[in-house]
Order: sequence, then C-alpha cells, then structure tokens
Amino acid sequence: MSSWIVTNLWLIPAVPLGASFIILSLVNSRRRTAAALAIIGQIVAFVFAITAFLPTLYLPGFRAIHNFTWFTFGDQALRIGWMLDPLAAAMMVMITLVGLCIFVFSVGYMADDKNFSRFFSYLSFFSGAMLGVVIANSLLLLFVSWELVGLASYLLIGFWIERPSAAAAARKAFITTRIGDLGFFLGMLWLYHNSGTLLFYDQGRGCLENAGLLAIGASATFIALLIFCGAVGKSGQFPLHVWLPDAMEGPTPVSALIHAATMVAAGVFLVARVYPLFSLGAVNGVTPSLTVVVSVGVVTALMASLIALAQFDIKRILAYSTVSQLGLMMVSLGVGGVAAGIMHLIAHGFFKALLFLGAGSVIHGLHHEQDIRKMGGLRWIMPVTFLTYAIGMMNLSGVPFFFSGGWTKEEILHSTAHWRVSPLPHYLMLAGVILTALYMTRQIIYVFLGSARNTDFQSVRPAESHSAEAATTTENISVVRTDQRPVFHAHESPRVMTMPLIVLALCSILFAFVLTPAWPWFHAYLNGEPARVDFTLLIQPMLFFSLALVAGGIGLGWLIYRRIPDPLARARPGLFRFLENKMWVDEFYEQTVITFSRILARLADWLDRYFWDGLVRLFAGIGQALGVLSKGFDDHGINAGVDETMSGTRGFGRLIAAAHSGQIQTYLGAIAIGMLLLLVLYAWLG
Amino acid sequence: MAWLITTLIVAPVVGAFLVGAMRNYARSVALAFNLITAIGAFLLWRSFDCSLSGLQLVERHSWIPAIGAEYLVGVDGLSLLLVILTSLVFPFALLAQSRPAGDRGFCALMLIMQAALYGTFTAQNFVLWFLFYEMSLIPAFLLIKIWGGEKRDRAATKFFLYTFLGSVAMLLAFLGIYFAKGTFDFAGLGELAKTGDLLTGNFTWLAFAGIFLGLAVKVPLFPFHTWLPDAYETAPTGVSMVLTGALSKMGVYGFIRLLLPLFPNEIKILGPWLLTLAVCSIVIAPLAAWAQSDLKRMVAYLSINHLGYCMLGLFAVTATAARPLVEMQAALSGVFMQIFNHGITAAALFYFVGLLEQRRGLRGIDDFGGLMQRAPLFCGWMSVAMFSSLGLPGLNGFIGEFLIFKGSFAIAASFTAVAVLGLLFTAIVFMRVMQSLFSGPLIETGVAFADLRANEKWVVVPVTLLMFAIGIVPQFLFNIFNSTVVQMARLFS
Amino acid sequence: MTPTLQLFLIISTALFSIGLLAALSRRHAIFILIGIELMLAAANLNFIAFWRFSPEPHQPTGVLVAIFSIAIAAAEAAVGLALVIAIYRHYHTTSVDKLDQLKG
Amino acid sequence: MNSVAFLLIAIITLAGALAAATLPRLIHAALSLVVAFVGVAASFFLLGAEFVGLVQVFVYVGAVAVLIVFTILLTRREVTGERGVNWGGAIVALAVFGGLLWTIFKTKSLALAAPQIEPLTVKRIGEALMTNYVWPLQCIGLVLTAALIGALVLVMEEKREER
Repeated sequence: MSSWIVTNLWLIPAVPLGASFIILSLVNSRRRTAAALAIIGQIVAFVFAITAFLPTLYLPGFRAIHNFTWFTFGDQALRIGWMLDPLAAAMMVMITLVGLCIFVFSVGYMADDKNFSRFFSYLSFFSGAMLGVVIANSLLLLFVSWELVGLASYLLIGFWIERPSAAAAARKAFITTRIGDLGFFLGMLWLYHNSGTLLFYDQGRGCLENAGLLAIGASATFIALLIFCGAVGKSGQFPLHVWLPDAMEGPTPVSALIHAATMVAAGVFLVARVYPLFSLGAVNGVTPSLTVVVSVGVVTALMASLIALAQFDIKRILAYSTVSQLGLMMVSLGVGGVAAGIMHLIAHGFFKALLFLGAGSVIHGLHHEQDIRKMGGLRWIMPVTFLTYAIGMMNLSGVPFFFSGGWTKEEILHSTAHWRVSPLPHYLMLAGVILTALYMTRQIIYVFLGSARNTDFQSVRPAESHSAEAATTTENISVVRTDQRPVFHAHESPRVMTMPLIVLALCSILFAFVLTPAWPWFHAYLNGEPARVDFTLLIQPMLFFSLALVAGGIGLGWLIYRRIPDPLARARPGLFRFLENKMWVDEFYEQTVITFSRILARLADWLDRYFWDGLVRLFAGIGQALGVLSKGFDDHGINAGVDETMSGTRGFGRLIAAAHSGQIQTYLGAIAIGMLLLLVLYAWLG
Repeated sequence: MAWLITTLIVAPVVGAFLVGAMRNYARSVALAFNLITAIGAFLLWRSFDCSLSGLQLVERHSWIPAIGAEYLVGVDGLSLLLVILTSLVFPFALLAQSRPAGDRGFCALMLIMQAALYGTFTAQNFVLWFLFYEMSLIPAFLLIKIWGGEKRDRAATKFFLYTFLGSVAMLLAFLGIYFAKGTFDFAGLGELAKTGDLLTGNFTWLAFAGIFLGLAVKVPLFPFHTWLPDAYETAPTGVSMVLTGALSKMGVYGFIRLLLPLFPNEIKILGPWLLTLAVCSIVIAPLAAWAQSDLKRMVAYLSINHLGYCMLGLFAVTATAARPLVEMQAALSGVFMQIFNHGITAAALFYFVGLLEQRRGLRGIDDFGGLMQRAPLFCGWMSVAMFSSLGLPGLNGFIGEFLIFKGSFAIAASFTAVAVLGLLFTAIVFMRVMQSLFSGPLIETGVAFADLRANEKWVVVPVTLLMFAIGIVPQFLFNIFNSTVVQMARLFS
Repeated sequence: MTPTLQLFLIISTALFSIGLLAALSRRHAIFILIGIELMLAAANLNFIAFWRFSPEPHQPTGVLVAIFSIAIAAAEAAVGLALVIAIYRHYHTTSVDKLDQLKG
Repeated sequence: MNSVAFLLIAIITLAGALAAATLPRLIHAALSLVVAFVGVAASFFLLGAEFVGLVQVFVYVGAVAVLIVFTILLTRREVTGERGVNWGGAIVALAVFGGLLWTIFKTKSLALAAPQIEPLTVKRIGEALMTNYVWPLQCIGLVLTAALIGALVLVMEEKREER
C-alpha cells in the first residue's frame, strides 16, 4: 500500500488538474456539473492525501521517493521525482482539507457570478499546482509547480476581469512574485551547476544529501539566499510584500485559499524543504543565510502588524496579518525552529482560511461591503459567522490551551528565545504578539460588536434572520427603498457557507491537541522522533508570560477601541496616516523602481529608433562616401531605404549624381582605381 | 530514401509554378503542396535514425566542379528539426493569411520561400547553401513590398538592403576562404578549422567579420536588429509568421553551422563582447517592447529577445575557456529547443495579433479593452501563446530557456545573471498586453467582437496542443537532435 | 639568361597600362576601343605565359582560354565598332566627351 | 628560349602599343596597333603556343585591324586631331602600372624558368576543344553569331531611320 501510493503520488495533484481542464472545456452554463466536478476532484485528492499520510505515521522519519527521467538532453538525463515525508504529507492533508472547505464555501459565495464554472476550474488548477509544489522531490518540479501556482494566483486575482483594479492587482502580483522567482531561478541554476542534480533526495546523491552538499560547499550561502528570494516574493516578505494586500481584489475564497492558507505559505515550505542548504556549515545553528531569513522575517512581521492597525478594509487587515504571520514563520525557520514554523504554517492555514471565509461571509451578508467602519453589530445577525470568526481570532491572537495558533506561536517564541545571535527577535516577536491581539480586537469590535453604523443596512433581529438563511442567496438581494437610498437586509449566510466555517473552526481547535507541550506529537512527527507524554511540561513560565501578553493585548484593544472612531487616528493623526498608507512603500516603489524602469524602456526605445538606427545610417553614409570615392558604387537605394531624414538623402543623392557624369572614361578610371585598391588590399593581406 | 530531401525542395517550386499557371484555387493548391511537404517531412523524420550523429540521407551530385560547388544535401538532427519547423509554420501561415488581392502571386512566392528554406536547412555545401539563403530573401522582400501595410516600401527596402549587405559581406568572406583553401564543403572546412589551419593572419579577421555581419543581421543580434521591427510590423500576418517562425532561424542555423565551427579562436578572443551583445539583445529588446504601443512591433521586439537566448547559449558554449561537456550539451539542447519553440510561439502570437487587426483594423495596445467579456476563447488561447512566450513552465518556452540558462550559467555566470532580467521584462510586457487588451471595461472596439471562428480554431488548437505537448513531454523533440548535440558538443570543446 | 615568368608579366603589365592609358586619356571612341584591345592582348599574354610556366603545361587550359578570349575580343570589336558607326551617324561625333546621356 | 628574341619582341610590342595609344592621327594609331599585335603574336610563338599566335595574327591583324581602318574611313568626316592629353587618365594608368609592378616584384614565386615541354600540337588543342571544352566552344560560337547579328542590326537600324 505504501509503495503504491509513493509511485502514484502524482495522482494527488493530477486529479484536481484534470478536473480543472474538464471544467474549462464545459459550457459556461453547466454550473452544477462544474462545481460538482471540482469538489469531487478535491475529495478524491483528499482521500489520496490521507492514504499517503497514513504510512508516514508508522515509521518516525519516514521518507519515500520516486524518481524518473523527465527527458534526456545530449547524453544527459534530467531527472525529477516526488517524495513522501511527514512535511509533504502534513501539507497535503492541510491543503486538500482547507481546499475542500473553501470549494464548498465558494458554491455559496460565487452563486450569482456569471463565470461560476471558470472560477472552479481555476480553483482546481490552483489546488493541483499547489499539491505539485508539496510533493516535489526536485527543485525543478517544485519550480514548475511554483510558477503554475503563480499563474493560478494571477488568474484568480484578476478573476473579476472587468474591474481595472483587479487586473492591475493581478499584474502586480505576477510581476512582483516573478522578481523573486528570478532569484529562485538563478539559485536553482547555481545549485544544479554545483551539485549536478536537482533532486532533493536520490539515495545519497541528491543535492540535499551529504554528497550533494559537499559538492555545493561554500556557495551554499548564496544559493540559499537566491532561493530565499523566491520565497520572499511568494510569501509576501519585505520588500516584496506589496502585492499581497492588493491581491485582495480577488474573490474572498481565493484570498482564503491562495493568499492566506496555502500559496503564500509555499515560501515558508520552500525554505523548510531546502533547509539543509540554509543550515550547511552552521555554527550553533547560525549561518549567514539564516540570519538574513530572521531579519527579513522580523521586519516583515512588525511592519505588517503595524500597518494592519490602521486599515479599514476587512480583507486588507487580514492580508496584513497574513504577511505578519508569514514573517513570524520565517523567523522561526531562521532561528532553527523548523518544526515550529511548519506547525504554525499548518495551524495558520486552518485559522486564516477560517478568518477569510468568515470575512467573506460578512461581505456576502452585507452585499459586498468591505469597509469595517460601515459594519458593526453583526453578532446578532450572523451568529455562526461571529462565533467561528471569534475562534479564528483567538487562534490568531495566540490564546493557548484550546487554540492551535496559541501553541504554535508558543513554540516559535521558545525557538527565538534560544537564538544565539541576538535576543532582539525574541522581544520584537513578543511585541508582535501584542500588536496582533490589538488589531484583531479592533477588527472584532468594529465588525461584530456595537451597533450598526451604516444606514444602508437594516439590522435584522435574529428571529428574522432564520427566514433569510433558509432562502437562497440569489433571492436575498431584496432592496427596500427608503429615502431614495437602497437599504439592504444584512443576513446570515446560507448553510453551504457556514458549514465550512464550522469545519475549519473545529479543525483549528482539534489540531491544538497534537501541539501541546505535554504531548508534542506533531512536533515529533515532523522531526521524525517518537512523541513522549509529559504533562509537567505544560507548566512553564514562558507560557504564562505570553498568555499575559495576549490577555494584555486583547484587554488593551478592548479599552482603546471601545469607542469608535479610531482613537489612534485622533491621537496621532500623522502616524496613523503613515500606517494607513502602508508606510508609503508602494508610492516609494512607484517613484523609484517602476519609474526608473519605465524611463529605461523609453530610453531603449529611443536608442533603438534614433541611436542604433542612426548608427546604421551613419555606416550607410560612410558606405556612400566610399561609393563617391570609387565613383561607381550606386547606392542611392541605401539612402532611400535607411535614411529617415530626407534632406540627408537628398544631399547624398546629389553627391552621387555628381559622380555619374555620364562619361565612360570616368567610369573606366573608377574601375581602374578600384582594381588598384584591391591590389593594395591583396598585398596587405599577403 | 535519399531523394526525400530533394523532393522536399522541389515540390514547393513545382507548386509555385502550378499556382502561377492556374487561374483559380491558388490557396487550395498551395495548401495541397504544403500537405505534400508535411508528409515529406514526416517521412524524413521516420527514416532518420535518431541514434546516429552524422549526416543522413545524403544526396550528392557534382554540379560545378571548377569552383567546388556540389549539390550536397543531407540532414542531421538540427537540420531535421528545422525542416519540421518549416513544414509546420508554412501551412499555418497560409491558413492565417486572409486572401489578399493577387492571391496567386502571394501563394507562389510563399511556396518559393518555403523551398528556399528547405534548401538552406539541408544544404551542406556553401555555394548551394548561399544560393538558397539568397533565394529566400527575394520572395520575402516582394511579399513585404507588395502586400505589406503602410510604410511598406521603406520597410521592404530596409529589410532587403540590410540582409543583402550582410549576405554580400558573407559571400566575400567565403570567396576568400575558398581561394585560400579550395573547398566549400561545410564538413571539410570544419575539419580544417579544427586543426587550426583554416586561415591565418589578418584575413581571418576580415573573413570572420564578413560572416559574422551577414549572420548577425539575419538573426538579428543587437545592434543589427533595427530592420526587424519595421519589417515585421509592415509585413502581412502570414509573412510575419513565416519571417519570425522560419526565416529568422536561418541566422541562428548559420551561426551553428558556419561561424562557430570555422572560427573557434576568434570567437574565444571576442567572447565577452559577443556575450555582451547577446545579453543586450535579451535585456534591451523587451525594454523597447515595453515602450511600444503597436502590438505587432511589440511582438517583433520580443522575437529579438527570444533569439537573444539562442545567441547567449551559443556564445556561452563557444566563447569561454572552461566548458564542462554536460553544460555544453545543456546549452546546445536548449538552443535547439528554443529555435523550435520560438518558431511555434512567435508565429502563434503574430497570428493572434493578425486576428485582432483583421477584426477591427487596429492593432494598438490601447485600441482594445475588456475583450475577455466578449471573446473568452480568443483571450484564453492567446494567453496560452503569451504565457508560452514568457516561459511559463508546462508550456514549451520554459524547457528551452531553462536548458540555455542552465548551460550558460555554468559557463558564463555573470552574463547569465543579467540575462535573467529578460525573463522579467518579457513578463512585464505580456502582463501589460493582457491587462489592456483583455480586462477592464469593454470599450467600443470590443463590442460585437467575434470570438474564435471554426476555421481559426483549426489553426489555434493544434498549435496550442503542440505547445502543451512540448512543455510536458518534450522527449520526442529531444530524440531528434540528442546525438547531434553530443557530436556538436564534442566538436566545440 | 632565359626570360622568366616575371619578365613576361612585366611586359604584359606594361601593355595593359598602355591600353589603360589609351582608354582613359583619348577622347575618340576608336582610341578607347584600341585601348581595350591592347588590354585584352595583355591578358592573353598572361594566360599563355602562366600556362607555359605552370608545373603542368601538358594541360592546354591556358591556351584554350586564350583562344576563347581572342574570339570574344573579336566579337567585342565588331560590336564596338558597329556602335561607333551607329553613334557617329546619330550624333555626328565620335568624341566620347559629348556623349553623356547617362549623366545623373 | 632566346633572350635576344624576347628583348626584340618586347621592344616591338611595347613601342607599337605606345604608338597606338599616343599618336594623334587615328590611321597611324591603327597601323601601330597592327605592329603591337604582331609583337604579341610573336611572343606567343616564343612561348610555344604557335597556334594561338597564328590565331592572333589572323584575327587581330587580319580582321580587327582591318575593321578599325574601315571604321575610320566611314567616320572620317570628323578628323579633329584632338589636342590636350587627359592627365588624370595618364596618372591612373601609371598608378596601376606601378601597383601591378610592385605586386609582381613582391611575389617572389614568379621568378621561374620555363620547364621543358613537348610541343603543343594543333591536334591536341583540337581534341581538347572537342572533348572537355565542347560546351564553352558552343557558347563562343553562339556569342560570335549573336555579335555578328547584333553588329549588323546596329548598323542597319540607323539606315532605316534615315530613310
């Protein structure tokens, strides 16, 4: 069984990919079939993922590979392959499970979209590509899937294609991540050159095994950093984080699946996958490349959580929180806590998908209103959404005991505490915890507590909401006109959307039980060790300290944000504007990099039109001068053809015309001179 | 089966005369003859033994013994690849071209050009090769001159003079070599060059310069490229497809067959400069493309960029001192792949731009908007071509580029590192195109914009399927030229 | 001393230059023709000389080329003189100075 | 090979040629040309190409020179004994002479003595003409015919116009 699933691991990505292409070839009107196909594909992939997961449970440190030749060039073979190990298996299960929830959610969320089936095709395509990233045992296969994932992200961000802002965001995302991918590409080339293979594991010959690492030697730092560029782009790390908040232009399920739970985490996954490269030659677990990872992570995490404090778009807050959580994971990997980082990745996958879907549910219920200033008081109208959202918020803020996010964050803080280089990341991450609690509290208060602030929405009491829930969403856009202003009924989402929320909330809670220090099963599973049970480990000073911090953060948030409008905006308007405008990073890039390359493009065009062409014209002119000299070389045509400026043409034309005296003897003399010149040339060449 | 190659060369010429002689059905006859050549190319492929490295299916007749000219044709992996590419591009180009006035002449000229291309790719003697090489130039000139868009006179003259001057330089250089060594045989000259007694003294540099100029203009290599945007922009769709799909390969082919084997030392001396030119082609061309507003011109610039990758690989293989065999094979395979892929992809892109122009008479990037709402199929298939061109994995463009970069990174790392920027700029250009053409609100030109028609699908679907096939299971293409790559890598090292 | 190839070549060079002189400096059309004939004779002399001094003189290539060349020269002279007559009839001059119909 | 004969022939040839090129009267020049051609023919004899020498005499002295004289007679009305030498032409001719001479002296391999050969019989020339060179021979025949017809047409057409 286990060998069968290893050789046929390709089925896991292939099933959603196949589903995607089948859906794409369907007519747009076959909506039910499309959704059904996508969901069935996802379920099949999930079942396969579980099948692949099971064998990894029996043996600690299980790793099975299947390599084969993709193609041969010259007499060399390019081999790729896939692998099954705890990391891949855990990721697969997470991706397929979260994906499944989001697919189901989308059925409700996208119900009245006219390109419904195309949406599911793209989603399936994404899912397949993402699973490809996870199972790859070759950096090349990983890169291939990586790019396909980027393509899917591009297509889905720009899904509402008639919106110019969506198209711009999609383009920005594609190009920004591609900048990182260039580094990744170069790193891959370098790695291939040094180690002679791109396979991670190949019975001792892979590039992550001893022989390969030995061959890589000192250049490992550069290779690792170049590969890290790819991760920076994909995971929205500073300085390439700018695309991720803009990517929220896509439909909310897309934000949940791609830009929160899976794709953006691929960067973290990549670093974890090639971790031997990063840690090669480590002294006390510290290498230059890992230090860079930590620095980038710290900057990203803090910056993003600060910006999140000043945003008003419900999805953008979550986007910045994603960026900051990814930074946190990078920090964890950088300080050596690989397992901790991956645990947080998976936990984050569950609860961030949950939060985004919750936000989607809110947006859906408010008929595509995203500004949190216009929300409020939704806890009565959307009880299920509120409850699950609160669970997600607890996870994200890092409340331990019942919430997986709390435990994983705990692990990360532990890892940072033991970093040899500097204690600074540890303290900054503690500050990050407070900030996270702050902005999440702010969001919850704005959205769900208090009373409705927007007159466009009529708050509906819980008693009425049942009828709304029963009805399908398409019928729910009932507009009541009062005072010439449309008044929408805010409503709880249909069951097809709330069920995924509940499932995800349960996942994020249940997952917590394999993360506790008392029984760190998941940690051990990832590290390939047997897990031990020790309840005394539950009592740790660190745990209580961070609990205090979280509580402090939430309490502070409650104190500050009880009163709306935003007190920070009132107290420090300058600072608030700075944060609200995303620290002006976008504007900075616009003014520097983008403008610069635009100018470069204009320059290239100008050079081409005038300089190079002019040079050619100059050469043509020299040719013509030679023609005048030899008095027989009729190159009037060259002039007419190449010379754009007609006056020059005419001048040369006259010169040449003067050479055509019509006298036979002049021509004859020119021929003689030509012969003489050839003679001289011949003599010179000897 | 030795007569196969001759059949391939002669059949289009016969077709051209037949088309010229008949009053009607020019297009159908031309397509029928393309079917014949396609079958011929297929038979050639089948009877070609991929495991052997040398020339195969050689046909040899004495022609003008006094000047060492022979009728010597034969194929190795590279030639076969290009013959197949030519056989693919021409029928699609004929299908793509809407019937112009004077269709008879158009089809006849296209067929003659096709014959010339087959000849160029199979001839193994310089005189014969040069004859075919020039033979392709005249139909191309006439096709642009007669059926081109506005500014066609200027563009055609520029195209002709540029390439013709290059050819003259090359011819002179070769005459010099002939007088020095008395042979026009590619293989014989290669042997002489290998032992180091092809030429000596100043004359070597003159000959090198002549041949280099001729080929660099044809490819074109930066900064000899300025004829290309004008020519591609003005040429009618079918001709643009052929120019970029098949004709531009003649230059690269010439580099591989002539310049690199004959002048190894000169190339080594000029190595960094040549690599710089290739990198300039790669980086500057897409930048210039970014600044264009005419789609056809933009694709033309990107074509320069893609051929720049070929040049990078070739120069990396020959121009530097330390060269592991593995990397050379990678770079060469990449170049061969890229030749083929660029032929397919760029032709497809020109086809799509041609469709836009045919539908609305416009091809400015700002003339369209929101087409996705009206013509999703059109946009989808065109996006595939664009993604293939920007090197998305899973489509054909990626494999060639990956191998070129793999090979040349190991040999000339710094140049390759800069060249990677070309990938970014290409992506930026295509993103710009997609954004302004497909997305946003539907603008006036897009109203009642027809989606792909059935006859257009006959062109689009096979080509796109081929792109996917090469991108996912490229082995069938590698099989054609693997032994040739091994042999060539040995030759260059 | 027997004459070497070099001497013959010098003679033919001199002959050629004299022909060139005639063709370039005289205005009468017939002089130009005479000059051309002289140059052709110089070329023929070269052919024969190279044949005679070549390592393989039993191949009569040089001789045959010279014969062909003489034949072509004869044809050229005939046509050239006919042209002179025709031009004379038309323009009533044989001075090439006055014939500049091709002036650009 | 007799060097005295060579010297004599050289002097006759060059003198005749120089006279043909520089004498002011056309008819004198034409007669000097005959001398030069005879000289060239003599050097052919000296080089052992007797047949070519004979052809030279027949064709040039017998046909071309006579043709030239006829032409002179036909166009006699304008005998403006031209004055003033075109110095440009002379300089160019001198430069070419110098250049060629320089090249000849520079090429060391030219100082050869003639090898011994068996005489080249007319039979061998005939065989060569009828075997290896039969195509060029045919072409020459065609060219001559064309030249003949062309010359005739050129001269006749003018007459028709005059009428």
